[in-house]
Amino acid sequence: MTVTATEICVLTAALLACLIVGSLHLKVNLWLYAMSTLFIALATAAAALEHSETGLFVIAILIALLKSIAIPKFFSWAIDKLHVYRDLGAIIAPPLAMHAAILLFSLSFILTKEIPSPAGPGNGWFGAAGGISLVFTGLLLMLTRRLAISQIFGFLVIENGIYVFALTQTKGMPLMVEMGILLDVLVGVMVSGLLLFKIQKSFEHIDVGQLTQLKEP
Amino acid sequence: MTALLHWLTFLLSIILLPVLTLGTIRKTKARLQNRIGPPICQPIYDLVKLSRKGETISSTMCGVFRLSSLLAFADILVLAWLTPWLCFKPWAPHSNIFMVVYLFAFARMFTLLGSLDSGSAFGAFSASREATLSLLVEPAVLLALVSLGIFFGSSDLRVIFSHQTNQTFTDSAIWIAAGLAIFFSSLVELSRMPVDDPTTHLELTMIHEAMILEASGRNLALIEFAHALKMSIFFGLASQCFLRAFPQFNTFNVYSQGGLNIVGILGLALFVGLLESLIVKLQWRKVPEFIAYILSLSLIASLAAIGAGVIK
Amino acid sequence: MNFFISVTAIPLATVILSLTKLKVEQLRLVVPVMSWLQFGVLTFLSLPALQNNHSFLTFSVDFSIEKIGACFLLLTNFIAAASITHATCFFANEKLVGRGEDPQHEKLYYAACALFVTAMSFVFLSDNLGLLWVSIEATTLFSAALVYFSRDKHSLEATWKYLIICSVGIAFALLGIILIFASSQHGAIAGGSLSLRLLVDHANELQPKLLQFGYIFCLLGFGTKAGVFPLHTWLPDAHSEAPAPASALLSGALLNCALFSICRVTEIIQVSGHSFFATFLPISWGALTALAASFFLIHQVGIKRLWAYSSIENVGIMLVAIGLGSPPLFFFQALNHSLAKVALFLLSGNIIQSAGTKELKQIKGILQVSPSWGITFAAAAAAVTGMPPFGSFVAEWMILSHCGDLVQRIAAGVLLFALALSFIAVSLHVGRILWGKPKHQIAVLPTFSSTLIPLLLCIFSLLAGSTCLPTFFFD
Amino acid sequence: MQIQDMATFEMLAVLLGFLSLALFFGHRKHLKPAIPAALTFLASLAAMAWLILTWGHNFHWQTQAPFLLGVFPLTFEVDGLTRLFLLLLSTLTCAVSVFSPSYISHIAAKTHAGQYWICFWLFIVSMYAVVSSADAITFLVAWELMSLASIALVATDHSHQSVQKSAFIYLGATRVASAFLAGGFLWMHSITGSWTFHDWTFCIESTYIPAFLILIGFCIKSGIWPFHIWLPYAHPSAPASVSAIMSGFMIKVSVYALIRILVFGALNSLWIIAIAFALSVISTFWGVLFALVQNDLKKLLAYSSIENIGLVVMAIALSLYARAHSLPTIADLAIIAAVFHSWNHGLLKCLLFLSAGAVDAQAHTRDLRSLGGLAKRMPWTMAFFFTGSFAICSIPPLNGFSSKWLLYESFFQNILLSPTAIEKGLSLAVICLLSAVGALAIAVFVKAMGVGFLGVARSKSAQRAQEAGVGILVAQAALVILCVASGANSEFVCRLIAQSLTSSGLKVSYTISNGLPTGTVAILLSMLAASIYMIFLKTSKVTKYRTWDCGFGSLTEKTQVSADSFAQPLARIFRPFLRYQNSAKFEGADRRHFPEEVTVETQIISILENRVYLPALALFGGLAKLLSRLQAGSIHLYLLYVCATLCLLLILGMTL
Repeated sequence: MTVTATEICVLTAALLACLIVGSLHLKVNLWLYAMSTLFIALATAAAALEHSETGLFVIAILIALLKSIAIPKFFSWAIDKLHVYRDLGAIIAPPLAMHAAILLFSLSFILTKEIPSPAGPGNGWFGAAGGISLVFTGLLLMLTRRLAISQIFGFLVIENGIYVFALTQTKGMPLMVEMGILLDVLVGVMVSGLLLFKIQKSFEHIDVGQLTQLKEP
Repeated sequence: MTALLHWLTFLLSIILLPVLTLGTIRKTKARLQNRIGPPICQPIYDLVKLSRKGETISSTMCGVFRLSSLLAFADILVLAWLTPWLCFKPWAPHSNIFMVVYLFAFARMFTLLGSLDSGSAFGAFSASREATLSLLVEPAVLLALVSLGIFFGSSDLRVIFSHQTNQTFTDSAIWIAAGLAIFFSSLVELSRMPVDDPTTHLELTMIHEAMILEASGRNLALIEFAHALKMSIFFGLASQCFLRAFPQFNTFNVYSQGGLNIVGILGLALFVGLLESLIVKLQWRKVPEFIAYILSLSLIASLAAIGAGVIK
Repeated sequence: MNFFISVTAIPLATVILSLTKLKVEQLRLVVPVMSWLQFGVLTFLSLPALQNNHSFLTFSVDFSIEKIGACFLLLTNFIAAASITHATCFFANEKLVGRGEDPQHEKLYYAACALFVTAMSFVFLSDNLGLLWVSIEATTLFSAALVYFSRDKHSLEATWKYLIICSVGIAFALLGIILIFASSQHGAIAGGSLSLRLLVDHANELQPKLLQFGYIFCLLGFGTKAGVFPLHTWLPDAHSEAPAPASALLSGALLNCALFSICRVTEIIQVSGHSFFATFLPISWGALTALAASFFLIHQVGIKRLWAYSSIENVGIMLVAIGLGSPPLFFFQALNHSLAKVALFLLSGNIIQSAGTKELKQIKGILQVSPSWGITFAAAAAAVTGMPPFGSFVAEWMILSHCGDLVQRIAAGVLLFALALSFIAVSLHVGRILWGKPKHQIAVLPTFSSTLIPLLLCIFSLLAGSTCLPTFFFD
Repeated sequence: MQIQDMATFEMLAVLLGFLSLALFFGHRKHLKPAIPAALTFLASLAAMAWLILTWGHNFHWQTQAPFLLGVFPLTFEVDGLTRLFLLLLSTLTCAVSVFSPSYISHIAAKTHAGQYWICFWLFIVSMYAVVSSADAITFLVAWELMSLASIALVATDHSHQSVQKSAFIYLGATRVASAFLAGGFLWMHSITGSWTFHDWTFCIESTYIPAFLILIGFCIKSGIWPFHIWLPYAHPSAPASVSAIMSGFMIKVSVYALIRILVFGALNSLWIIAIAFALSVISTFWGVLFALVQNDLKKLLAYSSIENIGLVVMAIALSLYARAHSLPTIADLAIIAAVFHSWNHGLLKCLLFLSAGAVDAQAHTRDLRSLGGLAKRMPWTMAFFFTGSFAICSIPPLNGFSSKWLLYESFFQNILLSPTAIEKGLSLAVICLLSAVGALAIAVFVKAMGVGFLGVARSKSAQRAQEAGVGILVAQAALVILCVASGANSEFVCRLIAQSLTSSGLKVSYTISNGLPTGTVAILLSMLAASIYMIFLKTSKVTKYRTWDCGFGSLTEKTQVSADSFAQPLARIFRPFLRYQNSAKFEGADRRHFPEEVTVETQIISILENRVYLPALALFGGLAKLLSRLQAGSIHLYLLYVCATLCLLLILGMTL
């Protein structure tokens, strides 16, 4: 069993994502997210080298540009604009949540062990684990954060995880589908970013933990 | 010719027996109280007197009151024709147990309505009590008759009361049980002691007398006569039951049977007079318990009949 | 490419028209026409598929359609056209009760609506699982704009929950699709494929474990979008906060899209021979959803929340139909549900305008306010709760009578219970609304145009149940 | 083939006719009631004529496309049994349509006439359809339509909260009933593969559960204990014209269906028969017991319906039992009793409800506590109500007795013929109970008659009552004539029923050799009464004077017996079942010793409602509340649900 460069990049990205859970500072989160995404772009590039597919290169560049530069820039701008720099945390404390994230990181290795990879038995295990771990981390992030903006981060991490999973577990998703997904994510981020400002405007905060008006009596 | 004779005797007994029964009871009671008492035929004189008088009715009443006594009377007459209370009774169509019981209910229902017509509280309270009693006593009467029906395998009273089989001990026992049940439930049906005191003078404790409180003149005559006739019918049935308990009864010819029957009815009247002199009226709340005993008597009779059927 | 243009041309034109400086009154005349035109175009396009029973009509590489898909496509566009037509009247009345001052919002609504409907159409048209996913995600994004229409705190909250929960759910669906794609790469199809037709054809050769997990994730993902219990949490909020015509679309069309996606994926796994999994899971989950939703119906306070939960209940029933492996049955139930539920939502919109409140307790005596509304409302409520002679009775009866083995029979029992409970709960609320004396000043007087569309929908629902119309789907 | 085309044509005609009527009348709030009533009358008359003219012929129709129910054809069948029930329906509809015009004008202010008539027609037509349906789906469709229409009719006067409440209770009960039926039908379909009632037999063990479900469904809808709870709410709330049909026919639809499905299907499970038997015995007793303490005239009638439907179901159960034990004479007798009693009770209850409606319309109240003295003001209504009451108390020679006698007789025969002592004893107990119930029924109706019609009026509105309109009287008179006629010719009717049942496929023979002399008794009774009146009473001199007042004078309406106090001695005996709740209110300045006004109110507490149904409803409510806590509004919670579901599914996926 060999560990490829792709897998190393992926695992690094997953660990970086785990670190996001540990901090409540939005800017730190953003930076960590950008780094994590960059590693994913690197992983894509490595995979492109491995399978010598030019299409993947294009995607790697797109990810690097859009997800690790444009989106963080946008949110950084939004943070400044909203004057919110720190999340309040929900359910469990951040350090504890980070430990949980790391636990889930290791759990994902156990969960993905049995996944048969098209590249042959044993191959792609770490990649799958990284992907699943990212999904878990993202979910955890969404669960343990109160601010709307952090929930978007969580969602982005989940999206990253799924992308990683697709990258490592399949041989070449159709390009059109990949692009469509990327576009959707982008639009989604834009829409939710827009909503962010609306929430700030209407409620004078972006704490979604307080949005509990709509419920059963 | 014999048919005509039968009819004549029958009509005569319908007219005379009720009055004599009533008279016997009164006479017995008077004698036991060390009074001479009215003659046995006194009820006849009473009725004649009543039918000569005019009626006074409440201005609240509508036609229901007079209609009720009329229909109740007619109903009891029909019953007298249908029910084999006398063994020399002429032919009548199918006299079904259930029909007989419900024809009695017919009369009772009209009496109840009549008592409610005046808007008087006495009549209404007694009607309410009468309805309560009937709830308990109707099953008793019905089961007493049904016990005979079960034993003789028919719901037609004609068949039951003309049964001529070689009598066994079971037969006698069932006849006696049914007779007792019919007799005792008749005490309730007829508002006699210990359930109701027909000679009481306090409206609040009366049952039957309060229901007819507003009646007078011919109307009262009808009611009184119907009541007396009803009594004879019940006593007739009961006395026949007792008589048929003796195997020898079937061997007698029809005249002696008829004579015994009449003697039986008057004997029962005598017994009632005796009873009424010896016991007191029960408190209203204790009455249901008394009727419960009667009902269980009927039940025992029916169960015995079923048991006899199963053993047979 | 031609195909692509023909499908998107009219909606794009609508979008452009809506974003120009056209007056909103003019737009109200144009948009319904456009939507009916679009319905016509799509009918024309899918006509061959409707005539053929079992063959696919291929438009281009990734786009094809078969009979049931075409039926769904037409249903969705029909519902959309009806809803938009009613919306024009609805928004005109909205002015009367002092809401919706900004005409820009309404114009945006029409634009978003056109895009939303197009995205939904692509759900039925796409043969490619990836594109299917993209379309579903697009519906979420576009409909978010519809939910956010009234731009108050509540609608904002509803939109946020809708967006986040559905996006997370849909993300899982994507994971599921990737797993299915991975399963196809294990020797079944060279290089793997996302084409549904290919996947169904090669279902036996797919890697079973991956397929199974892919199915689970898809069920979870699309189930979130469809509102199965306990993933339904966003649904009552979104449905009650959106303006009535948009709620109608969400309930009558969007849920069908999500369920249709589940149906397509289920088809693969049922053909693959792991049918136990693909039968047991949707049936039991569907029954559970219906049961839970019927309980939710009991203590409802909001008129539109009531219908939202009723939609969830129907989603449960449709999921059972999917689990039974009968797409026509699923479609028939969806058809009836959509017709009746859209009528209900549209009428509820009218009633809310008239009563000035969404609270069930405050609304009384609608039968006195307007017998035509009242009777149509009662009829639609009867239709949605599965009363004869409406179509849903026949559909539910067929679903119940299809339940054969033990698990299915238990599910049928649960469904019977849920149906009874939901009928009782719904009619309790409906009775309270219809009967009695009106509590409020009547703000909007009932007009012919505000009753027309719901009435027509009810009549269609009636025809679906009391004529031989359904035999068309069951050939 | 031709007949099938005819069915399609007829369907079309009915649909179009209905549609045009709906369009013409539906939107009119005010309407001359004579027009729709005349239409109803003519249609019912036509139906009756058709039913009589085609006597002895069986018809079977199946609709063709496009008149399918989705993919299912509608199938109808008219055979002997159907015909008997349809004839009852058309008779009742005729009577009610004669009754309606003047009655409806009394309630016009509270009713939307167009909606009322549309619902009424739908109700009637769907009942025709239910009874003549030949398969489960047609049955259920018509059944649900019948229920929906009747719910709408119950809620005719929906501005009252109490009416709404009744409608809701009725609605709940009826839906639960159809859920049971649907369950049973579906189950039977999965066993036999057929929807047609003809193909269903309940002789093997696997069919017992569906048979049980079907039984429960029909028991709910016909108001058998303990499912009767809806009936005393629904029947009084509806307008009299509707409650007459509901009580007169709608609850008999269940009886019909029980006969059609279970008796024709030869159910032989002793357990189910025993359950049906036990429930019906309890219903007769319970119904009459609660009727006794009702003060609302229509509520009293509704409870009496529970009693009578109990009798009918009892007869059906006995018939099933006897057939299962191959005692054909008893089975035949009992099934004839069931059908005959359904007929009689239909006529009688319709009559009584119409009378009660007339009283309600004239005196503006149905509360016995404020009625009284109507006899002088409404003599005809009184006469009809009294006749109906006598008949329903099964007083010979009226029709109520004839059918009840059959029931008695079949139990009596069962004592004679059934093989084991236990069954004999049980039959004896039932006879005993029946007679007690009969006596109670007499008390009930004496109360209704005596307190309602006799004595002095207890309220101003009762004082001002006038005799009802001609239509109202004619309708009642017609029903009275039918009651008397079918009572006097009971043997003929029994033979007719036996023949009809035989022609529908159930071999039934009427074997009583010497029948009841009801006719003779009737004639004799009336002749005797007439002659005694002529010669004895007519010539009597009558003086009118005050009621006997012990010399105190000033008897008022308050000194009469009240409805409550009339029932009190009986109610006291049944204390365990009838729980009273007394509340007294003292008013006045010195309230303690010299109150100006004392109000005492007695209320009956329904044990079943308080101990069973309300807790059950509370359980559902509590569950719903518990479940709605899930929807707490927090998005984090919602995301947690997603995670939890994911985990659950993954575990499921790994283990399966």
